[in-house]
Amino acid sequence: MKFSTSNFELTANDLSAVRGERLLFKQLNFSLKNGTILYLQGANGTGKTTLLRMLCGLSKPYSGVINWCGNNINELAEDFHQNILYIGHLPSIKEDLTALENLQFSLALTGDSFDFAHACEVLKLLGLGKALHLPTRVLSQGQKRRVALARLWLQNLPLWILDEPFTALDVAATELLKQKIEHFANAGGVVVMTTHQEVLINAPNFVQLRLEDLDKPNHNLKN
Amino acid sequence: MKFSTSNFELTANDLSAVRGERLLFKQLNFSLKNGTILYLQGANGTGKTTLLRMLCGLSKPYSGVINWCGNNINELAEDFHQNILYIGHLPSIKEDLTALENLQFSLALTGDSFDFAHACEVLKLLGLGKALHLPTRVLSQGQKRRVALARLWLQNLPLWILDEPFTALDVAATELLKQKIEHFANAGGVVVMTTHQEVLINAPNFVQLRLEDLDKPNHNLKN
Amino acid sequence: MKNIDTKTDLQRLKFNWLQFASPKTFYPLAGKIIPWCAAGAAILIAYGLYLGLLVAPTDFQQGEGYRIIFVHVPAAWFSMFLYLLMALYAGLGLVLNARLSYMMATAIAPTGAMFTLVALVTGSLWGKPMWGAWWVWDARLTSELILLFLYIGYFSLKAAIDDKNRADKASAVLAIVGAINVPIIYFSVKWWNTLHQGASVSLTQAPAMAAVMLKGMLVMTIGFWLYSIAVVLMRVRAEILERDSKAAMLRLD
Amino acid sequence: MKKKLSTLSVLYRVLARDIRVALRRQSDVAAVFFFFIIAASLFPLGSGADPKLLKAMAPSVLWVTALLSCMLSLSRIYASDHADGTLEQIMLSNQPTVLIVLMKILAHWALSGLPLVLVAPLIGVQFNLSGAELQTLALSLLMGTLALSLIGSIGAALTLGIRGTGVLIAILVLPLYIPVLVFGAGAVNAVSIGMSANGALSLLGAVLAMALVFSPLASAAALSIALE
Amino acid sequence: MKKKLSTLSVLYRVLARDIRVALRRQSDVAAVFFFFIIAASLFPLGSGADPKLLKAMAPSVLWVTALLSCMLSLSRIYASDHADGTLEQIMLSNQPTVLIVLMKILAHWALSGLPLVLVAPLIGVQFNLSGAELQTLALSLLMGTLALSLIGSIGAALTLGIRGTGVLIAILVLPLYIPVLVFGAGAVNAVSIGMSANGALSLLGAVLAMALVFSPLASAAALSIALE
Ligand code: HEM
Ligand SMILES: Nc1ncnc2c1ncn2[C@@H]1O[C@H](COP(=O)(O)OP(=O)(O)OP(=O)(O)O)[C@@H](O)[C@H]1O
Ligand SMILES: Nc1ncnc2c1ncn2[C@@H]1O[C@H](COP(=O)(O)OP(=O)(O)OP(=O)(O)O)[C@@H](O)[C@H]1O
Ligand SMILES: [Mg+2]
Ligand SMILES: [Mg+2]
Repeated sequence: MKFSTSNFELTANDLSAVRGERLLFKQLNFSLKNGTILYLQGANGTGKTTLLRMLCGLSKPYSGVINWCGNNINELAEDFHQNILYIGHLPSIKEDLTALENLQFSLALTGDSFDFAHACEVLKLLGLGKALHLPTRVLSQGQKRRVALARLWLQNLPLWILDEPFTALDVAATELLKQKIEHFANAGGVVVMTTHQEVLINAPNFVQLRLEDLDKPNHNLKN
Repeated sequence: MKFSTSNFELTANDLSAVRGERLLFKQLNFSLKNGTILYLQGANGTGKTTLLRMLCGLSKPYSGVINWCGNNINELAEDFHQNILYIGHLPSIKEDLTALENLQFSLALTGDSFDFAHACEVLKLLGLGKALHLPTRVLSQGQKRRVALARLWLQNLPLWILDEPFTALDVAATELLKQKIEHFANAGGVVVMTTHQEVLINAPNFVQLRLEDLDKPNHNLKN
Repeated sequence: MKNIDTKTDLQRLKFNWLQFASPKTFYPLAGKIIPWCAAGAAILIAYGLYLGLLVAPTDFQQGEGYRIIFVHVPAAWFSMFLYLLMALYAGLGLVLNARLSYMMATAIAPTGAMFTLVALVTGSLWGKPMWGAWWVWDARLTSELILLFLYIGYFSLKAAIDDKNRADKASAVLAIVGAINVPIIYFSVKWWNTLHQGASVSLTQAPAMAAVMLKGMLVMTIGFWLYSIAVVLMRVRAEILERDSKAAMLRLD
Repeated sequence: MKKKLSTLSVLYRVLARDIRVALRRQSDVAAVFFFFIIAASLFPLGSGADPKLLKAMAPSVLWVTALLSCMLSLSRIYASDHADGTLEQIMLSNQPTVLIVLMKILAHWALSGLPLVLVAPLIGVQFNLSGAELQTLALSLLMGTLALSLIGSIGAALTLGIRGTGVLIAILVLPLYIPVLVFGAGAVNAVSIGMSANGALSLLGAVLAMALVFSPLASAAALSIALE
Repeated sequence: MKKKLSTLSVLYRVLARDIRVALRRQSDVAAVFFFFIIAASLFPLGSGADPKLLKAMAPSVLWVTALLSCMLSLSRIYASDHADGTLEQIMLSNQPTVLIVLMKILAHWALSGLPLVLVAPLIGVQFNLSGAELQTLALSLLMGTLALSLIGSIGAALTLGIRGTGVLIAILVLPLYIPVLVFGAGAVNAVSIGMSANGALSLLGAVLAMALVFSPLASAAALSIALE
């Protein structure tokens, strides 16, 4: 696996986020280089999703900046977008289209050409062999997630931002995804992810970042 | 905890389900008495959600019957509904209302009166103390699930049907819910649930039922 | 003992009756009926047109133009009759949960819509010489137009839902609700003063028109009827084939 | 064991919740209202300003616009409840679905039909309608909009979860709306030409009565089909 | 490393996908079309059957109905993409959002505005319009509906993710639609009274040109706000 930029860096300087009148997190600093997996932890509502969306440029930080190879991501705009593969907690697939059609469109958006045979292969690997030509509406929760995740196998982008990618997946699919992430990081990709499931990921550069609930440092539900 | 019917039984006779042109499962038989937890297992797309919705009467089996204390649930209709607490994979809350308003309405639907103080207490127990009066739209994924799950603490119904209740919950909330389910079963309730997460539940009557993929008995993703 | 016997007998009866309504027995039966109906339709429609166009006398008021009545009136009747029939089958489908019933309803719809269109087109062709306009917004004409819309709504709803089962049921509910329009069309001439003329054939009164005209119209009507049966059964057969080839893939013992 | 709520108080809560949800988004309720006003004002713009033509157009324009605005808000009855799963909970209630459905329809009417009844006479004045005509307009809309909500609920339930619902509802529902329109606008037209509106109004009443009986049944059936 | 697609072929794919999604539901496209026909037929019903009145009403009725049918289908442009998360992916595309937005608008027009242009003359006949009037009607709708899709896209983007969107879009968009309506219906009215339609049509052209330039920009900005 190779990437368009062989050396890159995603840095966050003094990030903070505010929602309503609540400060979710503040003074967050990190810098992610090739091969790093950043595993975001934290109880429900501590701001993990908020942070991931900021890293994509979908929402703006309350203060602080995010840089990609030294340039502010807001200024880079499309030049930054062509590096990220974001999978949020919505499946991001059109229910009226089939799995293949959905993938074709997702790839087109980042300018990747679509290799039909390869896509079929990946979907079969993910256990969707029978469902290639069904509208995704009729698929089960887990099957929809698998369609969305197939992009990880098909696209060739250096930065993955994954919001609870293991949700709704069964044991077999979880294992497959875990291996894929490890493999990607070993090949030099950067991953930022969250999950509440206990998934043991083996990677040389596995960084954990824990978001705390700033409102209640000694909340009765200790996590 | 006490229930309106002290002795009851949910039985399924020769159930089968068909979706599109696929047979999902067939000849399913079971009978659940007080204090039983039925843990439905199976890979993605094997028909767990389909089965749960059938048990509620939301969709009709392709063949076979479901009985509640010996009567067909379709004939019982509302008389059956007043016994079930169903939580599907959608949070089932109105995003424009606050957590409290949502709970009040859910309770009204099964004819339960709403004890404001008690509801506040339960929401606080679930870590939503600060969010009592926010519209649920702004809550995080996990917080929304917690609001939906608060019904388990507030309603007094003998049959729980839970579709992946642990999704999106953090470790602390998972633990809390697990204890609640065990406690409910010990008090004589019946639970039917699915989950892909590994949650160890201790209950005297813990039954596992595994749905297989009928299309591919030796599928390469063994589960 | 006796009680139980009766019950099983009843069950057997019900079973036989339902078996008759099962696609498997229906398919060959329909296959036998179709050629007869098709041939009958062709002969009767040809005879009806002959009576209407050549035998019937020229009308002293309306000239030759009135001859369109031989198509217009039976088509208008059938547009309404077939709608009611469709709603009836849809209702049966909901009550008995019988696939065949839904198939019948689905198969009737296109023919009904076609007759509605024919009634509208012939009517407006006739309207131009009679009233000096292709179209006037009078109650009967409008409600016939609404009937066309109801058929269209039925198709659209059916097409919009891809789960066959749900599509059948949902469109059945719509068909039944829409049936309310049929009496409105039929009685519209009575309830409002309209340009369109009232019923001239009725069961209680002596027919007001020439015997040969009446005969021509009746022949056409029966011809249309046979045509509808033939076409509808053909559609149902095609539908059975399609659904069964899919159902065959189910390995349900 | 706590006391169970009575049917009436459950129904009251359903009604209250729907109204509360709608009011939480005041803009939503205001929207139906303004749509009516704006759309009705489009016609004079499109047709120049001949006062006679306007007066002649008024009954049909006002009634058709009222009908369209009711129709536009139909998806509010069930669609959001369906999307967030609340509808399943409603179907699993221990009260008959038919009654719950009726409450939801009434809530819809109170917040979309009723405001129109109140504002229509004001707009009628702009179209030069006389006092008697305005009265009949208001009365016919009062009965008519309730019938529209009832009939529309069937279409809303049938199209649940289908894409492009807005337009599909329109096709299903508009033909069924026609009797309401004909009798409603007919009543106003009758007054304009100096005749009595009673005939048209009582036919409108008959339509309303039928809708009250059948629509909740049909809607409940449609909902359980939609969730299957 | 595979070759990257060119901007043009990405844009083509966006257009093709939107059209494919819409055609997958043929009923959806047909629906706009039938809504137009049915709604236009409502007016004569409401107003009795005076052919002179009908002819006088025709330009405003046909134009207002075309406008309403375009408006009703506006939510199709972005709403479903927003609901299922595809819109986020679109915003993260490596192509300028403005161009992608333009493609989505064109897809919408091809499947909602264009069919109206084709069917409007047929309905015009029912309202007794003459040949010259019908021609002007078709021409003004051809330019006008494209402008309506462009302008409407801004409203659709602004109301994303807001409940009761249908009616809110209407309020935002209808006032912006007024120039299009005035010039469009004005062109037909001019022909009816024996004058030239050129003035009105060139003003309509100017509106269209402005919309072409500004609407994609405004829509793209509105989208990134909606996703924040
Ligand atoms: C598009 C225009 C028209 C439509 C939609 C239409 C519709 C109908 C319908 C629905 C019926 C059957 C109702 C019944 O049997 O009571 C009917 C019957 C009839 N129509 Fe028309 N009509 C149209 C134009 C005309 C015209 C222009 C004439 C001639 C002046 C005409 C003459 C008749 C006659 C004589 C009957 C038979 C009535 C009877 O004997 O029951 N129609 N039409
Ligand atoms: N208007 C507001 N007022 C107060 N708090 C708000 C407001 N909007 C959002 N919030 C809070 O912001 C937080 C958003 O959290 P976010 O969705 O990022 O959480 P998360 O870490 O992804 O949680 P989860 O594990 O449940 O997915 C929530 O705690 C929510 O309650
Ligand atoms: N029209 C159809 N044609 C073919 N298969 C269909 C059709 N509709 C639904 N299905 C299949 O039916 C199954 C429904 O599964 P269901 O949602 O019950 O799965 P589940 O066991 O809950 O899975 P998950 O663990 O992912 O939630 C899926 O495998 C889906 O692909
Ligand atoms: Mg989150
Ligand atoms: Mg499931």
